[in-house]
Amino acid sequence: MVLIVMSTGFLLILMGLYGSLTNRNILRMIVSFTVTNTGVNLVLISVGYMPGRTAPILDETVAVSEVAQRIIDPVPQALVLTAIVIGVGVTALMLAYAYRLYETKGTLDISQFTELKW
Amino acid sequence: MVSPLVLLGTPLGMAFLLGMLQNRWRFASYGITLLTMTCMSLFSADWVLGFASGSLVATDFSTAGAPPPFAISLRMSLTEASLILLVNLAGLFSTLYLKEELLRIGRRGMAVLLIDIMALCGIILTRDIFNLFVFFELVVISTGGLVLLSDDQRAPSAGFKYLIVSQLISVLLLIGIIFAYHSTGTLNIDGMAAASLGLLKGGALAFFLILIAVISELKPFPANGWALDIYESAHPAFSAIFSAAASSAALFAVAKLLPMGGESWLPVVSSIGLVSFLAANLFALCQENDRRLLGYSSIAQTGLVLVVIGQQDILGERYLFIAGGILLAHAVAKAGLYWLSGLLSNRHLTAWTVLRQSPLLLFAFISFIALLVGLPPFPGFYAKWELVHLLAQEGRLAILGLVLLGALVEAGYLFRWFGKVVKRSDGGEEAAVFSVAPIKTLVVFAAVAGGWSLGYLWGQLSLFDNILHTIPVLFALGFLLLERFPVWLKNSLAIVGLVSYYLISYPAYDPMQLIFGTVILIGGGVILLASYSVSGRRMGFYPSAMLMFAGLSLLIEAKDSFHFFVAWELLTIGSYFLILRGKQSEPHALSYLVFSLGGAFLILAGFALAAEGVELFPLSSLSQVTADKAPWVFILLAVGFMTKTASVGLHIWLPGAHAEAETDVSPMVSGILLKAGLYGLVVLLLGMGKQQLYGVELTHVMLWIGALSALLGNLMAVFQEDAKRLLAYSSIGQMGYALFGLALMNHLGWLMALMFVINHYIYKSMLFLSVGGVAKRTGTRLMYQMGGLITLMPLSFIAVLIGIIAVSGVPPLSGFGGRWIFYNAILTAEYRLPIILIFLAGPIAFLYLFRLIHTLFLGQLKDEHRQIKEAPFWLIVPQMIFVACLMAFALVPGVALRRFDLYLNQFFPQGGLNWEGVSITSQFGYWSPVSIMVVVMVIFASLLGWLIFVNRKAQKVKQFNMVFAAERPYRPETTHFAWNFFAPYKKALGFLIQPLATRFWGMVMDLLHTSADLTRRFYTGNGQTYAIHLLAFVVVVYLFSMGSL
Amino acid sequence: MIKRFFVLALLFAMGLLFTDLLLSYTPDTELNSTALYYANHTAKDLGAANIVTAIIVSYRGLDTLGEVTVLFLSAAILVLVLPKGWRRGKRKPRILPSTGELLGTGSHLLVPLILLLGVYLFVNGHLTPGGGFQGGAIIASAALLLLLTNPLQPFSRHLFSVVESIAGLCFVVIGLLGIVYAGGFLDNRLLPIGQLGELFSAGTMPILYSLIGLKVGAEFSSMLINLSETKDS
Amino acid sequence: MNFEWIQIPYSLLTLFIVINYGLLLNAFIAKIAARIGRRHGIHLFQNHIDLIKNYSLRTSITHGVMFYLGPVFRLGGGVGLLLFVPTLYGSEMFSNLSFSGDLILALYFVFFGALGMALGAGESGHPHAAIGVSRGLSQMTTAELPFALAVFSVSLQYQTLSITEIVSLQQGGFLNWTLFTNPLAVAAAMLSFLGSMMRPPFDVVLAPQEIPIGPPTEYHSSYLAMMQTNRTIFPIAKIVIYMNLFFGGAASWPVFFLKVFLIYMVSVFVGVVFPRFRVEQSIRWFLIYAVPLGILSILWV
Repeated sequence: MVLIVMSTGFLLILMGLYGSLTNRNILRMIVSFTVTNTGVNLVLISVGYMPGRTAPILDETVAVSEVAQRIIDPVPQALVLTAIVIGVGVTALMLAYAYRLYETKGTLDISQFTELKW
Repeated sequence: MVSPLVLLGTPLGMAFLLGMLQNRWRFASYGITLLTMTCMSLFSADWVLGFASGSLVATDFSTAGAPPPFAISLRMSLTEASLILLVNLAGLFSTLYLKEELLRIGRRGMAVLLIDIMALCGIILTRDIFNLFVFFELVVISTGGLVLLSDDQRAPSAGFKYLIVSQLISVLLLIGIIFAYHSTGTLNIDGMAAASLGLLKGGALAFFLILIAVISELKPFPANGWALDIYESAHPAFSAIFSAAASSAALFAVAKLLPMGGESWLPVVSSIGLVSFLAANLFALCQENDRRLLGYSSIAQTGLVLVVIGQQDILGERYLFIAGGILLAHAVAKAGLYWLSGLLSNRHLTAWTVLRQSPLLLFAFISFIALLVGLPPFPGFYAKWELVHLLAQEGRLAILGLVLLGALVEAGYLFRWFGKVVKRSDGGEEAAVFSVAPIKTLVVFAAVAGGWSLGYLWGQLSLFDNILHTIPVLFALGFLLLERFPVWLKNSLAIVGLVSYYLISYPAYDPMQLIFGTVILIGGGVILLASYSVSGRRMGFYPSAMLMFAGLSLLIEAKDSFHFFVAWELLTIGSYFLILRGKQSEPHALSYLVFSLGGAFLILAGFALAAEGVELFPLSSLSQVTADKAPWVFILLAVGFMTKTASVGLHIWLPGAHAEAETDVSPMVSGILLKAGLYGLVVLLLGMGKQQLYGVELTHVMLWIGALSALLGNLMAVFQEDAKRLLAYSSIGQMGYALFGLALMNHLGWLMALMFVINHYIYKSMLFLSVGGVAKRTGTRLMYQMGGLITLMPLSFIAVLIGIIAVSGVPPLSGFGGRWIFYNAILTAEYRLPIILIFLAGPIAFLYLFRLIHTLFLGQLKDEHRQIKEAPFWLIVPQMIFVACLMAFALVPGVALRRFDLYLNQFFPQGGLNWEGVSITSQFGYWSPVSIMVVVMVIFASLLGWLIFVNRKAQKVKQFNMVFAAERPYRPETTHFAWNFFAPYKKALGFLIQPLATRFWGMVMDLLHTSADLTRRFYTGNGQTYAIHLLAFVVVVYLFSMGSL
Repeated sequence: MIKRFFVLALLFAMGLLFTDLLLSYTPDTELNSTALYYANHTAKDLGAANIVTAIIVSYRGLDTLGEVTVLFLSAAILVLVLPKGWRRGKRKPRILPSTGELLGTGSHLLVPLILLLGVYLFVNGHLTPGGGFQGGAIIASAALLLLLTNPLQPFSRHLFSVVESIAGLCFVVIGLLGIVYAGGFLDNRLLPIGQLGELFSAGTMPILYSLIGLKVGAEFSSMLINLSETKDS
Repeated sequence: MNFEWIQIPYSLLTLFIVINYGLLLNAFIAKIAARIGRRHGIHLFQNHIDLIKNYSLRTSITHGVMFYLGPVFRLGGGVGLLLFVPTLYGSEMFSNLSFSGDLILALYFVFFGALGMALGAGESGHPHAAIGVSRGLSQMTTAELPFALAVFSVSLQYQTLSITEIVSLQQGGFLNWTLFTNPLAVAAAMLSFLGSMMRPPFDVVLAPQEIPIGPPTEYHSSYLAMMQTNRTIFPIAKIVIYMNLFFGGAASWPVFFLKVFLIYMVSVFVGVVFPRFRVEQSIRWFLIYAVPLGILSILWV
């Protein structure tokens, strides 16, 4: 179960990377990166998962006493939340950049922005 | 002390506050930003002082009231404190520098800047790995914003490339973090280190991912195209932060993470650093854009620090000293250079020539370059010294060699740049304007001050004396303050300084030091007399000259390898500046410097190899070097010294450097500076004596080199058309003689070498001065354009006449003494073949000497020279002094040599000379200078007297009044036989002087440049390609490290 | 084409790396030390029912502060990156086709409810699943809905920036107060912990989370607006 | 050996003898050459006459200071060379001023005259003078080399640099002469001797195109006289060195005259037989034939 999720995550990462490294269109690259991020997040949460346990929230189903045996590892969930938000921020920034670049050259082909080299 | 959390919270709060303000209140927002930066700098400075004074100890600060492993914690120790101080100062000064830009784009920009600095501090402070990731992302995003401060249209594309790469990096980092967490059950770095992550199942991979991600933030070669583009296009003030602060923070992050992986990862880090160091320096060779060049150099320096981090296992408690020295020096210098580049409009390297308009800025420039290259007295120097020693001690010679190689290349392109700035004509129409914004200039000078104070600090921290405490150096630096005063004042001061220093210190000298010391200090004073002939201020001359003399005097006083090497570097730098002053001397000065530094690095390596971990290695214990290392030490040191004596093969720098130098500089660098190499050889040979490598007697090899230098130097001198070049080549020959004498390793050989030291100083200085005077008057150095000057410049003529008689070794002048001792010396030599070369070389001296005097002073006077006067008075004075010395030395060589002869008895007991009465006897022959002089003079005088008596009525005939194949010439040019004077000789022996060495070194240079130019083209500028580079980099390192671990 | 193959080769190597990780991975059967600590201490120390929230807001509050800063940064930089001059609406007035009755009424009906849901989410963040980020996102979706209905919807950008700034400031200030009056930075025991499971419990946690919610909402919305206004420039 | 005043008149006496002998020798050789050419040839005392005539001539022109110094250097070199070397072995009377220096002094004092002459000629501003000098110096560098090597090998052989000792070590039968004890060295030295005697095939230095218009014409009257004197003294002084080093020296004047004559004749015969070399040719010649001999002699000792 965990391994399935995890391998899916890795698969997504690789797909995303492939897309972002082969597509010349900047927007496509950005989208591919979001795919990659999704994969990363999948991997993150899959690490914390333990079969047969519930979410780390104390309510009537989970008593304070036996909490240690009932819940799954809360940390990766906290981390993934952070990761998601940061991903959102970076994506937004990249989109804005894409817009700015389009403004300057009227194209979204990454291979056109090579004045700086060597 | 302010809690580090406040250090992070305050700028953050201020940034949020800025977000709330009105767009209109630009100045208010700027004020807030500036204030925050200032406070942060003060707070961190407070911390640094606290730790430095020892009143504080490293402490962890936990958050959320929970103990560290469970909640994020920050650590503050001396390292962190000084790094955040660095970061905050960089931020503060850049804020000052960015005034207009920030006001233009408004509060948001300032908020981003604040957060960037805050995040960098966070990277340094935090002990939680995920927190580290968060701060890294903050830096990435804020960088993405700050890149836009630049008005360069290409900046956005660079920023976007950075974002792409950073996406990849964060993917790697996150996966690494989560698996590391999984296998250790904690996110705390120390916790992971305690759980020794690197050894756990899957932990090694996780650690690899984390490490490679953080290292990628250091722009390692080849995954660094994006960084270069940012460096090139971003606003210089931001590049300063990016290079100085961001790199330092990331480097510290690497250092912080390494314990998690364990020692086995250190080699990986070292090799990555080494590759970046070499590659970046290589690529920088063919950069024309200043900011990009600086970018390459930053990458190289970061790589170097990475190497140090990778070597921490052997560096022990000196680790921080070394790494810090290199890191801080680089940070200050690079920030300063970027700030400086902001003052200029044009991005071409040569555009920096405008700096010449302001000596202070030029001084700043050279200070920064010295900081980067790691010359004394700057931190990099101490750091490099200790690094090399520790490497040698542990036998990591490959790393040692590569580091020194890279450093040499770096020095090469940096000083080539400096040469261009100082010498090139500021390029006409596209001449760069440079703005003198007071604040910006202030910022630059803040960096300069920082650099020098760092130098002082490191001097205090080093295991040895502080270079900035030695009187000669201070004396030299003092002249920087006197630059405004006229020459005559500074010159008098300089002469007084030299002489009085001699008077103070000579009682302590042994005869060997005494001879060198006299030549250096007193001799220097005499030559400086000639400098009175220059008028005006002569900016930069005296500091350089005095630096050279400081180095020389420290050299002969040095008791241990460190002081010796310091002195060596000082005199190299000083003489480089001196030589660079000549009109056409840019390329020659550069080749001089590169060769000298190369030699210096060999010497450094040699000492390091010899020291074997002894902190203060006394030169005297060169004799105790273990037998397996001894020959190698010998070779390294010998080659290093022979670059200074311009032995054949390493000689190509000398002719240009000596010939193109100013009139009064040539005698200094030729008559005095060359002796430094000889002194080094003397020390070496006294210490190590004869060494054998694979059965080859190394001194025997030196014999051959000396003989070859003597022969080829003289031969090449014969075919020169340029008078000063002729003299320069003859120096090569003369040094060859001296080297030969030393290599003979017997009593008389050394006596002869010392005789050459004195003689060569006297007559070469004299000749350079008089020829220089002639060149000054005639406005040319080409001999065939002169002629017949004897009547116009009689005194110069006398000087040259005496000089050449002395050089050629014809009795009765002092040159003969050298030859006589030489013959007696070789009679006891084991090796006879190289002596044949010397025999051949001897008479050849006549050829160029006669040519010199004939084509200058005899023959036909040219029409355009009919009006010229005798050389300036102050040029003549030292010449006449030299003539007197020459005569005196010819009559009574004993005064100088006798004590030295006795002194030599303790090294070479047999074969001394016998000095009874006026005549000198060896075991083979005898020689009585006085009676020779008397006899010759009597014969000479009587004949001359008679001739004058019978021809008393004779009157001088007109210039063309001579029988000339029944024709009378009308133009002097047609009858002045001077050009290609020794045509038949060239036909016969010209094949001997093929410029093989020149060709060889030229080939090496071309090879470097072309390879650099080809390989750097894989930075295609396409962001996607850069991402692929990064991925490839990761994969390659993965395969390698997994293979090795 | 060569490029593609090269990339494929590289990704294959990465795939190897990942499989290596995958194979070396064994799911835990017990909570590791950190998780165990959280499980046992959250309730009695911090009085929060939602452990994840406790971690986010308190234990790893610094991360969260970083997060909100990330959003703040991207919101601010967005304004910088997008070319100058577009903000002045004084270019040709944009004539857009009507978005239709349905969407208009629907949005007027839904927006208040959406806002309400968002607020509920982040106010109860320490008790139930959800929290500041989720709530903020939902609030922003309300803004999105309004934009869809009427792209020319006038928003007070200043309001947003004030809200986010104040929220951020308060966050920092409360955090710093924690150092002085409680166990440390962002320690939520600045206020009484209260009864586990009640709304007003877990000290400053709900307040902080609400601030985060407001901030995130404001930032997301302003990002949306900024991006939306670049439509036809 | 120390200086007594009596040595001055003794040295002058040596000088007188050598000058007369040299003049006669030159005339004699000229006569031989003439007779071979079926001419009557010059009067035996013709050189004396010329010399006296030239000395008694007055001149009223000069080309400058060095113009004076040239001949002075030249003759000074000749005389000095002669006087620094003991002429007769074992005679206190004719060991001249040799106390002031050993073989090396003689070796290097040879150049004194050459240098001065070159300078003086240069002063005349005459291009051909410069050409001649450049040729002379070029040739000298390689012509002297075998001699230097031979000297080195001889001094290695006898382990001394003092001429007197070298001669003394050759006493007792001509088989002790260096000629037989170290033939290679002698061979090398004699080859270089040819080069330094200013006779064919190595006399391109004062080739005809210099003679009528080079230094000798610029130098006239007493200048010329001095140079003529030197041309008589100098070869003999040089031969004396060769004699002492290689041919056992001379203990008495008759032996001296004989040996000098014979050694001199070597160069004469060679000169009569061989045509003239160009400078680069002679350089190569010395490097190819003479120098190896010298090297061998050094290695052989």
